[in-house]
Amino acid sequence: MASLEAVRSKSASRTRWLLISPAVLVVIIGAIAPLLVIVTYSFLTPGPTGGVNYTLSFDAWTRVLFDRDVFDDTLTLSGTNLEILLRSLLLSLATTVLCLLVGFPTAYFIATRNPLNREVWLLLVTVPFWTNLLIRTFAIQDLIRNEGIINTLLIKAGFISEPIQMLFTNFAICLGLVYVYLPLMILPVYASLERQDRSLLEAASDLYARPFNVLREIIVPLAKPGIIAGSILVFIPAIGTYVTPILLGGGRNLMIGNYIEFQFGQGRDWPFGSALSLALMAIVMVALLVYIRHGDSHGHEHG
Amino acid sequence: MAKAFPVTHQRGFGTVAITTFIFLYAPLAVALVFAFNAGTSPAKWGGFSLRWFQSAANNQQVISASILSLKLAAISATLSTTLATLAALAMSRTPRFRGWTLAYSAISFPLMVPEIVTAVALLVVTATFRGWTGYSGLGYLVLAHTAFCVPFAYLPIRARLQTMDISLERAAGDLYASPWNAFRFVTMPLLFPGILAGFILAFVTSLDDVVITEFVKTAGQDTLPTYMLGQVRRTITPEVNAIAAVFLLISVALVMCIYVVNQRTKIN
Amino acid sequence: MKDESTPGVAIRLNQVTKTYGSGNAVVTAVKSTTLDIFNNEFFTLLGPSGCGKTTLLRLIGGFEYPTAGTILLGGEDIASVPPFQRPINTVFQNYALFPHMTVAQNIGFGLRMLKRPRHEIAARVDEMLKLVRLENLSDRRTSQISGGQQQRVALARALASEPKVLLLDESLSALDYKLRKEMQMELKSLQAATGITFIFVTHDQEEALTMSDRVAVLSSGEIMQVGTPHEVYIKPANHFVANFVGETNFLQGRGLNSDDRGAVIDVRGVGAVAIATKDRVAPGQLVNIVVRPEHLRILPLAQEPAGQLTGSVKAVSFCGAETQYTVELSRGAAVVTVRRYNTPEENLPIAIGDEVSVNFTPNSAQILPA
Amino acid sequence: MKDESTPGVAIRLNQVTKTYGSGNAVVTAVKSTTLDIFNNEFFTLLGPSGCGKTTLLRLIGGFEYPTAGTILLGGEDIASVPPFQRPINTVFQNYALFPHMTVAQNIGFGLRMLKRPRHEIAARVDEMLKLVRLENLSDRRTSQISGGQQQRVALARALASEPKVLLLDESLSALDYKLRKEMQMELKSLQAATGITFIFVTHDQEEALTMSDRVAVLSSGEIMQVGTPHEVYIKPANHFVANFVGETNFLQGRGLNSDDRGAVIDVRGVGAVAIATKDRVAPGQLVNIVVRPEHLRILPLAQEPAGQLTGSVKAVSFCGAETQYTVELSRGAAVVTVRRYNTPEENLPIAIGDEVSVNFTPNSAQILPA
Amino acid sequence: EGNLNIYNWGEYTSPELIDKFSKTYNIHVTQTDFDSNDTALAKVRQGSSGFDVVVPSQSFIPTYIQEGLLAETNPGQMENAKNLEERWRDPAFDPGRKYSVPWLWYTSGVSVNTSVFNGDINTWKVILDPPAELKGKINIVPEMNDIMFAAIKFEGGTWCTSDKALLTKVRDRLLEAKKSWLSIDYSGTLKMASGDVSASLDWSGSALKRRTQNHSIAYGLPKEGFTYGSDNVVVLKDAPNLENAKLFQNFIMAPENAALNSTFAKYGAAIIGAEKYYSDDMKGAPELTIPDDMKSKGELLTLCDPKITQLYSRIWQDVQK
Ligand SMILES: Nc1ncnc2c1ncn2[C@@H]1O[C@H](COP(=O)(O)OP(=O)(O)OP(=O)(O)O)[C@@H](O)[C@H]1O
Ligand SMILES: Nc1ncnc2c1ncn2[C@@H]1O[C@H](COP(=O)(O)OP(=O)(O)OP(=O)(O)O)[C@@H](O)[C@H]1O
Ligand SMILES: NCCCCN
Ligand SMILES: [Mg+2]
Ligand SMILES: [Mg+2]
Repeated sequence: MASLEAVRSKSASRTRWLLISPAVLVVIIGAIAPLLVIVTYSFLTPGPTGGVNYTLSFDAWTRVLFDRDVFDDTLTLSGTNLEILLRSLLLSLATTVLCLLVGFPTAYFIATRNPLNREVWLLLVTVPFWTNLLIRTFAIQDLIRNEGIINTLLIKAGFISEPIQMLFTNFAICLGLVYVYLPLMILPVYASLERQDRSLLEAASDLYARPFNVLREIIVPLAKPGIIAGSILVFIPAIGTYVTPILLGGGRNLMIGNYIEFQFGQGRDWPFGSALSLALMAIVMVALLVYIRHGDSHGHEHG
Repeated sequence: MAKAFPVTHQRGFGTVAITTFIFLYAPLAVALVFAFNAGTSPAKWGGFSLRWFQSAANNQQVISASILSLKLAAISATLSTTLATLAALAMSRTPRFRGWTLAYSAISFPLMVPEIVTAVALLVVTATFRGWTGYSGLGYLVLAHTAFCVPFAYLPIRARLQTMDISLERAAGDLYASPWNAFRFVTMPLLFPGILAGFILAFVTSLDDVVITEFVKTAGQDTLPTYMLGQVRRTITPEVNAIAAVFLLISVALVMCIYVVNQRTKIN
Repeated sequence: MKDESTPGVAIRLNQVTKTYGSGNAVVTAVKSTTLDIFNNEFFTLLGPSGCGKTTLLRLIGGFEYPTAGTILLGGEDIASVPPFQRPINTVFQNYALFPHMTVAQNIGFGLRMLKRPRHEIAARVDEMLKLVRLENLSDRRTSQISGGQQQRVALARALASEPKVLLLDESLSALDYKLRKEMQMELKSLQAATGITFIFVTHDQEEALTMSDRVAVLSSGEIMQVGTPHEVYIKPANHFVANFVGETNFLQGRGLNSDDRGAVIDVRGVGAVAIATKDRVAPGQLVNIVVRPEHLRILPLAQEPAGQLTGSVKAVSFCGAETQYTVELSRGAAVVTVRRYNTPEENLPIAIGDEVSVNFTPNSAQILPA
Repeated sequence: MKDESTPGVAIRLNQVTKTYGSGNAVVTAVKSTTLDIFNNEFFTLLGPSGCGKTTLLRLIGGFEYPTAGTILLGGEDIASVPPFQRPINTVFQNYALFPHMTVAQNIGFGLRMLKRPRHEIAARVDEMLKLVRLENLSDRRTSQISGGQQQRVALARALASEPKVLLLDESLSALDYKLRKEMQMELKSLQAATGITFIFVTHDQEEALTMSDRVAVLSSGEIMQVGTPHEVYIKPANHFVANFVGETNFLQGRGLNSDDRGAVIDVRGVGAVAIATKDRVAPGQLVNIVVRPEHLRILPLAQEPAGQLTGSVKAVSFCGAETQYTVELSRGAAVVTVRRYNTPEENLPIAIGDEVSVNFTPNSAQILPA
Repeated sequence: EGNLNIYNWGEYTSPELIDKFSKTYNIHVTQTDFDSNDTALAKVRQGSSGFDVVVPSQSFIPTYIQEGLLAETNPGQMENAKNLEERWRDPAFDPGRKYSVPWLWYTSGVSVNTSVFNGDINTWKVILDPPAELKGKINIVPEMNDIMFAAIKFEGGTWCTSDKALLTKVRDRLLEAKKSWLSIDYSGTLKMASGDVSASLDWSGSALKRRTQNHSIAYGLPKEGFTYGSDNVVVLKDAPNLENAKLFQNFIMAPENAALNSTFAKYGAAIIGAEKYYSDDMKGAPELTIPDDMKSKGELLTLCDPKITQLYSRIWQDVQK
């Protein structure tokens, strides 16, 4: 009898893996294995015409942080690489913070509508999100160019006489990123707010908390998992962004994503590109660790 | 006199929210309006006309890019939804097993890696493979798209499965339904909205992809997004807006589709 | 507007009405209710689901504003005082403990919001923890303690800022049977210890009877009766109260005659039945005789001469301590329920279908207008 | 393997054991249980949460396989029969109605799976709808009907294919008090009407006692007692059953002497107490005297000479029909609970702090090994 | 029959030409754009790119040949080779025209919106040490050799110099100038018409094209020295459609076809007889000729020694990031 139970569980296990493995296999081939390849590449030397030479070298990794001087080959802490990393980090953090500042009240607003209207508001958030990224970025471009609607209106209204240069600035990149990824912040924050028990707010009011204190003491701390999830969801694509700096940054405000691409294109330095990719991955992993630490504990943390 | 103490009210949040919605829609609205611009600038109004829709419809490159985009999205969404459905069934209809976390991490992996990293990694691998095999067909793009669509298809299906009561399938078994019949008559109909949502999400994700496609594609494999990205090397005309208008329409239709299906089939 | 004339009154509801909705869909949740709740009282609002209990509580707590009427706290109209300024605290039905705070932080929250000095808060929290016997759980998360403990934290939190009135909305409903009995005792003794006015809401009549100094029975937004548990059970003011509080048998009849010591009622299919009551019943007046199942006596007809009522047994239901007999009285007078404790030796030799005699003493019945 | 020797047995469990997990984390949900359930019986599995009731049901239904032992249905081993081939149906705790089908489609599902002809299914569905009185809801979605109606659909669905045995897992727990009482009656009469063996699971002892022909009381995967409700309540086999089924007072003592008609127990702080029992008690043996609260009599000590037990009243709790007295016996013998019906006229003149005499007849007590 | 995959500069291929070719030979043509010679070379080097023809600048052709990327199609022997202008018939970068066919030729200079700045535009100063009016309105095309050439000349050096002192000045100059740049963008010149950009490192034809849209745009050839060159159609060794590619090479050497290209992109063709098919706006356009007094300042651009190119490329990277 015991064996009957065992046989059943063994055949169940076989069926299970039969069902799971195709999906896993596709992901392995289409995403995981290539990543392992570039891990290998990051320890090789660049080939003369692109590609790699199969000689072990830590040069690529050294160059992530250090610069070999163009003229005398001395190593210095790489101002330019750090600058790009720092700019990417700052821009994506600024994007995340802006998304949060704008997204939180919006999510809260939706979560406090009556349930019937809520779905409609939510739909309104998702529609732009489901619209092609490029289309949205071009839309921003049209809006903020020197002869775009905003400048035209401002000039017509007499606020300014010369168009304000918005396109091709860090501001434009940030605006574009916020615009493109804002729904990724609103949705998880909304999810955590929507679950929130209204009676907790009443309990706080009952216990002498004024509206602002209710926000600070109850609403925000309880929405923390959503806030963290949203921040991660915005931060990851923002720091790795490739398209936005091209379209809105005018090619002179490179971010790490473009710099990586550059190494595989014009730069012809695949090992260095690989090392940079992995450095980016590392930053993302750190962010994810923060998420797993704080997001999974159901926000029962109190600051 | 107010009716009830407004316990959820936070001052200024409504204003921010409304501003946000304006912010979300203003660029799209402007882009849409300029799709009907008679002039050649996507920013300077020159009267109403449909010429850019016409011009897009006559642009051989736009047409073949659109067809490729749709084809690619359809194939990879179908594949990834099928794979994701199988995996989701196996992973949420049995108790936690050894390897569950591993399988789950693998499936959600593409979500956690910045696209550019996957893109260059695929660039390297596919370039090498093309060299070895000489094959440079659509296969690479299909594989790449399917891979990054898997988690998108997986999420709604799994979510649906989790809210779906497992005792319904037991009840079917109890009522003389063989495992296949239980799947056919109970699991499948109830899971369908999830599968549809997964498919649409995967479809849109594939349709939306620029970065990975840009790096994996070879000659003649421009999708609409990569064609539009190529716009940075061409004069921008309202033709882009016209294409955007059409795609916006498709997206809205798909979103509405999910919305309606979800409304209709809320699990009680 | 200070009302000095009623020193013992903690909360006074004056013609309070609350309606929801508008146009055709108006729901009157509370109908011009007037009610005094005294200081130091354990007062219970009892009524079926939807009768307006929660609404009344929320009106007092300040979460809803009355459509008409006034609410006085210690003689002062509190219409324009928001909840966060009312010295009234609530123990919510689901406790509404802040999940991101520890037990101690929950208890200290109100004082913190009142900007009391830290050491004062700490001292008060310790005191409260002692009061509800949770000293060693002070640093636990609220999700890490049991239902009964959560309930005690909710109580301590509401009591910490020494409110004038404590509101408790179905605070025990979520607990299982054993724990619930225990918590009833605790609540009762806490109220005695603190001397704070408790307004307790429940739909469970047994709970209301066990715990309260006074009970208000509500139906559809109106107060049906206010009185001590004994008054409400033994002398229900009307059909609704009689039916809602405890199980009851009704026998319809018409007055024959009545004097100071009692009345005689002609019950259809039964005949004249004497009832001890001070109420006068006009001859011919349609009335209901109300008898509790445990006040009916049942015996096999074969064994004993027929009493007031006879009938046949429709169902016998063994419930452990008691057995419940469902008897259809002869000539369709009524179907009555009889309960009696089981004797250890054997059950009464009464089975389904048996003809039985059912009696009650004149003292054990009430008369209510039909 | 046909077992012809027991014609009346519907289900036979033979040394059935079920364990979950492996290694250090083995949980034994059912411990070598042997049990016969007869044809046409309303059989109840009663026990606290986690005692293995659901597991037992799932073993019978075929959703789990026993780790050891055999399960016979009509004398036949059904180990290798999957659920969808067992003529055993289940009413799930949450009903598990198919939300994408109408009421009628739900009821007809089993027959459709059995490939019965259409007209037969239609006829049977109609019959079932009539049986559970839902004729006019046949085309509703299951989300559009009330909880009680859903429960009836679940029943009809399980009964439609005329199973040999019907399993019901806490089928009434989710219903509110009134509806629950009603459904208890309906279930009972349906069982009588169909003659199908019902195996009913509950953790509610009153429900078990009211509904069942026989009850099995479970604790930690083991059967503690099997018997009629009366047997289980009046003659609990052990401490667990006595405590779990109904409220009970325990008095610890040592045997003094015993004969065929009874025993005399020396209760600490009380002295010799006579109990009518057939069980022999060895002199010096530690035993518990078990008396139900309603079998204790309480009287003011002033009013009457001391009986067997004396003590002082700790709490008086008015519960409507009954009053419950908590009495601390003299010299710390025990704290006992006494219940008695209230008389309509007045309560017993017994208040907190009063000295009282508490008695019971030798017949009303049981003896259990301590 | 079949396909032809073209890899060319953006906004550089006449749709009419493609149409005509497509119809003539019943070949389905797909096009992909690039924005710099380096990008194109990098993509081609990855191998199996799927392209049949690429249109790199002549300075890159030797590299393509040396790295064995090209198929030897011998266009010099093709039927239409007779139409080649004399000076492009047997160039140093592809002796005997074994691989390449000229597409269009260009000079590399600056375009300026004269309504914003109407000072001297015949100098690299416009973009490397710009006047206040142009600061923040300058675009640079991402063509490394062109920008390095400009900077070296501006600092008074010679092309392919490895003089560290001079190159340090070049780098500093570029880093300083970058602060005045709005974008480093191939389409930046396209944006001159729309007003976002007022000056750009640019090519002759592109400048002409902008002028047709906005008459205040003028093109200047810097007196410090400028480059000229041509872009050339080559066929890749791993071209999937080798025969069609050859057809294409021959096809564009026909004057009326070359003129279609010129008319679209506004660059001069290298084909005898193409002029007569030019559109009116091209006839006599100053952008399409090098004035006699400037002829001596023009250099045919070549790639430097790989070591030096690498040095330049790292300077350029530093500037870009
Ligand atoms: N916000 C509201 N809008 C409209 N009607 C309401 C609202 N709140 C309560 N009601 C209605 O008012 C009546 C009284 O509701 P209330 O919640 O006070 O009842 P309750 O006695 O607390 O019931 P329960 O025991 O079910 O909690 C009900 O008919 C209810 O439907
Ligand atoms: N799948 C499982 N894996 C491991 N342990 C289990 C599993 N199912 C049940 N158990 C354990 O077996 C024991 C019996 O569980 P079972 O569900 O049968 O209890 P129950 O009597 O139905 O309880 P309840 O009244 O709470 O439903 C419990 O200790 C439970 O934790
Ligand atoms: N716009 C095309 C430029 C070509 C430069 N070689
Ligand atoms: Mg309520
Ligand atoms: Mg269970």
